[in-house]
Amino acid sequence: MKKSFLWAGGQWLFVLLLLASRSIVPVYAQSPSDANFLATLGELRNATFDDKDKIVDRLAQSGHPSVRAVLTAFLEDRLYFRNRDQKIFFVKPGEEGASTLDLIDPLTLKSAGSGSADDFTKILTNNHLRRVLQTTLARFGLSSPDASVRLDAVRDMEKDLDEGNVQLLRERSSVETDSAVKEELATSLALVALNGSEAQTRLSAISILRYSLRQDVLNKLQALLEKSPDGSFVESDEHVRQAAAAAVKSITRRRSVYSGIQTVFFGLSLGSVLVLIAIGLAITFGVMGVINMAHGELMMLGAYATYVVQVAMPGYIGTSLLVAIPVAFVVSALTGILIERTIIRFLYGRPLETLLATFGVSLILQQLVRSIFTALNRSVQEPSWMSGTLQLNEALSITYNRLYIVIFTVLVFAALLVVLKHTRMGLAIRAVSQNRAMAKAMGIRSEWVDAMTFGLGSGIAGIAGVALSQLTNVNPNLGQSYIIDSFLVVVFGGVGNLWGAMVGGMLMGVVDELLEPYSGAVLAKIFVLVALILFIQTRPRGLFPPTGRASESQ
Amino acid sequence: MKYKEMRIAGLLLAIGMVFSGMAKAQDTIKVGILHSLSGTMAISETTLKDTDLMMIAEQNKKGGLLGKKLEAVVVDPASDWPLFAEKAQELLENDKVAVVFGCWTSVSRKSVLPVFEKDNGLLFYPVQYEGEESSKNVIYTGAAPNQQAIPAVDYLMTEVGVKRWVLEGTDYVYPRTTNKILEAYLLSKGVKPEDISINYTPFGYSDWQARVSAIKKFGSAGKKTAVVSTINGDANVPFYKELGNQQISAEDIPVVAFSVGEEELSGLDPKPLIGELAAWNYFESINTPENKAFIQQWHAFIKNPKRTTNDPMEASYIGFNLWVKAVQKAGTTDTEKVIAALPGLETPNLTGGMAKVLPNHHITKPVYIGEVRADGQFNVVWKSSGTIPGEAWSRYVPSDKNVVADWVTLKCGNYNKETKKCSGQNYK
Amino acid sequence: MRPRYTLWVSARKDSGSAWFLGGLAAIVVAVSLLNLVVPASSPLHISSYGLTLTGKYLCYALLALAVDLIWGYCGILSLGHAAFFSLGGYAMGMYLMREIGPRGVYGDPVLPDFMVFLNWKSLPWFWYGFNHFSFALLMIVLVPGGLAFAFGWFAFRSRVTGVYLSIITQALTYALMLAFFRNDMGFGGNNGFTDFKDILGFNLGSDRVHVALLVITAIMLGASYLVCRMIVASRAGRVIRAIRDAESRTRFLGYRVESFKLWIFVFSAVLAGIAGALYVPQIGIINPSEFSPINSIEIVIWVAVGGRGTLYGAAAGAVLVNYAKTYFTSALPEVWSYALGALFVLVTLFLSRGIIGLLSGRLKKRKRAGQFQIQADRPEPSEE
Amino acid sequence: MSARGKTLSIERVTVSFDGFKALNDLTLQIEPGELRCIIGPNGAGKTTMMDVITGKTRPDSGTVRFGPKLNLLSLSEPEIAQAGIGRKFQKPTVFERLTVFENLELALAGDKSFLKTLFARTTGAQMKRINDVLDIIGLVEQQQMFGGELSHGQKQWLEIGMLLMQNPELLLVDEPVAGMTPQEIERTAALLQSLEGEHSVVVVEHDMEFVRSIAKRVTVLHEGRVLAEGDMNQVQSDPRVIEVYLGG
Repeated sequence: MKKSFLWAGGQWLFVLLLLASRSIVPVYAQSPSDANFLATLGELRNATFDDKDKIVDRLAQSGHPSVRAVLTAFLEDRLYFRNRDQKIFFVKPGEEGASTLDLIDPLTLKSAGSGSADDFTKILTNNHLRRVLQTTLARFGLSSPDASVRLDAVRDMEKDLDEGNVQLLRERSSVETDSAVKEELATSLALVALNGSEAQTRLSAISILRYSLRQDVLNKLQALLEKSPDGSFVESDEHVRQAAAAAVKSITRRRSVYSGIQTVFFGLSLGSVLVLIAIGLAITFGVMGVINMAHGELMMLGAYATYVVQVAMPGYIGTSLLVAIPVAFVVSALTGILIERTIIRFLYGRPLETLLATFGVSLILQQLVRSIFTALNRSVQEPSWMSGTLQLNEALSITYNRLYIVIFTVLVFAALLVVLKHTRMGLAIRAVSQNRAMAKAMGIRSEWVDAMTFGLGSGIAGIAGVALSQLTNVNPNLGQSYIIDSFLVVVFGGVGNLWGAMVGGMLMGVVDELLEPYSGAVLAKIFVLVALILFIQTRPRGLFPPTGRASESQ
Repeated sequence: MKYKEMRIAGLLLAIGMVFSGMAKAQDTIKVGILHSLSGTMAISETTLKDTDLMMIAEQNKKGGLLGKKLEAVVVDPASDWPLFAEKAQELLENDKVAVVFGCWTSVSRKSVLPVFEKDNGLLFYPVQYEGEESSKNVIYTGAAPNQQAIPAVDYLMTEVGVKRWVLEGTDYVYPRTTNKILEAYLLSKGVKPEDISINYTPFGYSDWQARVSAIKKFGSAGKKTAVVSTINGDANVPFYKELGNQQISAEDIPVVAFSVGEEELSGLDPKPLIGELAAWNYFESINTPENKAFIQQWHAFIKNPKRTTNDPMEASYIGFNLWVKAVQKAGTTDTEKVIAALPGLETPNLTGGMAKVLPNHHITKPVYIGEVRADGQFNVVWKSSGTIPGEAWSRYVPSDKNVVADWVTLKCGNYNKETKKCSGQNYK
Repeated sequence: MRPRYTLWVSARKDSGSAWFLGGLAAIVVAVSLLNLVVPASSPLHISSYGLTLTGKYLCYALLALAVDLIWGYCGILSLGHAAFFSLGGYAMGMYLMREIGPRGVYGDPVLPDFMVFLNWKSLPWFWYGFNHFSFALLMIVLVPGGLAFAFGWFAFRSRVTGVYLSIITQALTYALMLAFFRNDMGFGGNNGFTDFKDILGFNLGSDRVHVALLVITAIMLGASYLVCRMIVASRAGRVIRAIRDAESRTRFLGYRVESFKLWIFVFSAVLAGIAGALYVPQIGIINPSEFSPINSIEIVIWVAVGGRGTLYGAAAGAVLVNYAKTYFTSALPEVWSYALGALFVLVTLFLSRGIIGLLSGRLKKRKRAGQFQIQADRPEPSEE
Repeated sequence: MSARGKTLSIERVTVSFDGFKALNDLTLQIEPGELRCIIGPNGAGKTTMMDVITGKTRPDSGTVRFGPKLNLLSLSEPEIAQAGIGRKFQKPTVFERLTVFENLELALAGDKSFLKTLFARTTGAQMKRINDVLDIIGLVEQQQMFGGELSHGQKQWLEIGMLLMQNPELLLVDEPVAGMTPQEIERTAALLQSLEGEHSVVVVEHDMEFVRSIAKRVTVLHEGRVLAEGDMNQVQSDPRVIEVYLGG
């Protein structure tokens, strides 16, 4: 899995503090004087970004022991100079916006006391500079004991294959042991070899590259086949062209297969969101026949619960998300029960009235949240284990948060099935939904069951909210943007049927994503809606027609 | 019995609404505030409502205006465009406000425009917008395309060396116009058509998986690629989250946005966005005495030291100060006189330089380009030399070439220099 | 026998109608005079704001009437009536856009501004004809009516009922909203149509024209009311109520339920379209958010608040709720959602027959009918 | 066996709801003007048979003919009703929010298209007809009450009244006397018998006393097929029937 330096930065510093005392593989052997290191460093204070670029280069060449620490700090926006005496320091990571800075001396790398942020000026970087810093620092990475760090290093150096880098890569490839890194090195060296003068070298390069899936490799090969303005081929040699053509063909074929897989996954992940927002409704609406317009707001509450939990336990983002799940469930469930006890229980058997009342409730809940948290978006952070992508290969990568949401949906769904099928409560719920009078007669406290059922549905809405907080805005309108879809899913699947919601949601998701590349987002959505309308004509009770009376009572 | 009482309660509630409170005391100057406090736009507009209230409170501390206190009349158009027109009419005709500060989206402005021109009101519009408009009754204190989009693209082309462009926007008039202008501009700079990809997504679009991977693909063609984003409000958070998750870093494919500022960033975790760009006329991080003071004042007023400031807030601030100056100059709040007094007036920007009202009812603004940094603020990586005058009509759009707006000499917002005609005006 | 019967009918229904029509006339006359005759200086003067507002309320009343006809009497809860309203509005809007002619920002004699701005070279085919007012009028009826017919034809034949019907009507309006938001559709995208100049040559800026529009709206409302009244009082009206209460029983009596539903649905859609068409010139803007499903739900709520199944109640409800909204959004801009939300909850809980139900409920307390109505709001016995 | 001259002929009809055969190869004929009682334990398929005849349920196989050639299986509920088959449900369903008068008015025979009903005026003849029926079912006093306000028995009567209004060739009456007082039962019996001759009547009933009092010919259904047929005594002495009733 590729991790950008911004994340790795933390570990970096530690790796480095260990190494700092011992010898670091020098880039070019020469013993530098601290004095001219500091002098060079000093030039950064008021240089333009272009100059900074050159300065960084000179620093790197100086081979000073603390170069790596300083440049890493620079990359991570931690390089300052003191306004008073223009002296340069860098600070410990994770102190952005702190009022006092814990200073570290750029030479000794030892703590140099602390000072107020106002007395210091940050030395700024920009994208270009950070790119330079990354490739520069990558060179150090090449010799890291950690294979994954080496891999990242190679990948970063590829982005700028100048003489120096190529040289270093060659050296590395001779001693490299890790297979993944070896392969990466081979590919990048082959890419270089494509520009080689010998047709033979180019051919052998292609024979390596043809097994790659990388887009840039593909581009490079395709470039060989293009004609230059004067009509002659860019690639003079006939054989090389054929080889390239073959390679391009096989790469594109394999890539298209993977992109197909990816689209389907996109569909499933979109679908699982639809399922998640719908199953809660499948219970309140399907089983109880309550058209709960406040369902969206219950999800919103779940999302806000996530936010509050996260604020309550700073520094434990990952854990807080897990904690948030039960919390959100409880919050939304209690709210749901409150709504049920105070309003809905007077309206059973009158689904359309419940629609009106709960619409009122949704207005109130929105305003409530607006009054408490303001209308602004709330930032719910993403735990590190949820961000990033699972790189299955160069052509197919799956983002973790989507993957987790698919898994999460399946888990929630399974749990719900268990509750309904294998617990007393579930039994009671089904009994009441199928024949209230009979259930009463058998001594089931239907009042209690109603409350619990509605609570359950609402609670699941809350859980959906937790997932949504990872995908989209957490603000008072969160619910509004999902309520319609959730109703459509339930109706499409068949009111009162959990499996219906599952299959229906996934189906809608996949179809939508399959269409999108051709029709664009809006038309895809419209198509799905129209298809759904037509489908209901042929099966007026959805994919899995309901068995209970819930859907007929009006 | 309980029922009976509740029924009566219901009836009373109903009757209660039938009597609306109308005319109030007249010894104050009424200032209308027309920003959505509910609905989808509340996210952005509530802040501006608070800013206006803050400015009014400040002014009253200084003893008000023309010896009268200012009285804010706040209404909620609820992100509902027809309601904007209705509320504007209410403010102008029932409350007889001297001036209105309001609107965010272009459609809300378009919807109130006829009202302001009919009742000859005065609107200060504080948001960057697509141009192609200049009304006698509106002062545009936000950026016109030439004060935001063009410089940003210039920066990417020259400083970053971008060769390939994705113009990604929400499907409404601001992105469409901006992209139209940018496309014309890029082509004029010799960018090949196949190196420009324009795409639009609906409002509140949240499933960016496919789009982002498409951008990734477009960006992997070997040329340096950048995304120029005119994506609106709600859709941004999921967009940036997806960028982060698919690990498109700003070093690979930078995104420059025109509607993502400090406040939008406060709604998401900035770490994955470090280095992403935004072009504005104001950044909270810009260190000037005026800005420091403004930020402190804001924190005190909103009672939250963490609340950010942003560009439209500065635009509101400038708008308010300009109006105050104009009223003092005219010695009355009469709209005709105030409008006449406005062109040429100057007030300091929060980030240095002066905001000057131009004859086309736009103002001069400095342009900054910032990179997102870890604390959700922006590092300014480029600033315009001096201020840039706002252009109502873009020189890059063929149909606008000869059109000028001038309310001082030509008394027209849409004057064609060739045909010498003044078209599309509503006022008599 | 017979006279007694009819007498009894009129006794039961028509007092309400009289009140309604009388009130309507009174309001319109009062507003018009207070606007045109009374000088602006006088506190009694009604500004053109008040005029526009009244116009809007009456359009909404007409819309509510349409919804009450199918929901209150036929038991079809349409969550898509905003779509028919908007389509009517767009049809009128297209006429008004063409009417602007060369006075647009870009001064193009044919193309509306937004097309010029999208670099369109020629008018899309579906804009032809809208320069003729008569054609626009025809479309105002045909487009919503046609859509309703196509939709209802399938839905009712395949016996889509209850919640399912409500949800797919919602899907319908949602799809239309998304479609109209697209700029490429040729309906002005998110901005929709605005900045109209005049209608049939009369300047839309002048109060006189607005008064005229108001009067026309009132007449349309009154007329539509009477037609609806006629329908529900007819035998067909009783069949429709029979369908509402026991659909399959009605079938066994030999009535083609689907065709009854279809005709009522289409008629109701046409009324909604007309309401939309009257709304646009008075408000001065039409855009896709009018299609928003939430709007459809709000319409239903007006009807519920007023009292479903009593036509004038629905109309009154529309005016009341919207007045409340207008009032709250100015009086308590920060918290008005609380008030409105609470209103909806209270009404559904305690006035299941709406304000009108509350009033009439008091009048005929001793009447058996009166008492019975309350029971009748219980769930219908599900058939067989 | 041919259907010549029969009012209704059901031949080899089978209906199964996921596996369970509600009607199993049922064959049954009704003569013109005949009054036929159908009895049988719960789940014997009585109501299902009614549903098939009135077009509510479509059989898996078999034919249902009305009169010499009219094939009911190809018609919709309204068409079947129009063709002259009236049905009274087991659970009385009258229009609760219409008055007794309106209930009967809607049941009037005649053109029932939308436009016709929209401009329909109740003619004197129709008025007379309604009032006659009101007399027959004894609801003259209650004619302005809402259907929902009637007692259970009155609802039964009203529904029978609605049948009469339709003036159908074939009446299907499902449990007409459930929840009636003995007097009411007597009157119902009298009424049904008075219909015999000009109408064919099929009565499904549990109340054996009632059946005995009206029935000439009785059919016993069991597990979706005809178990026995004949007059009351034959049927009741039939060992299979006894077995079913005692065993079941």
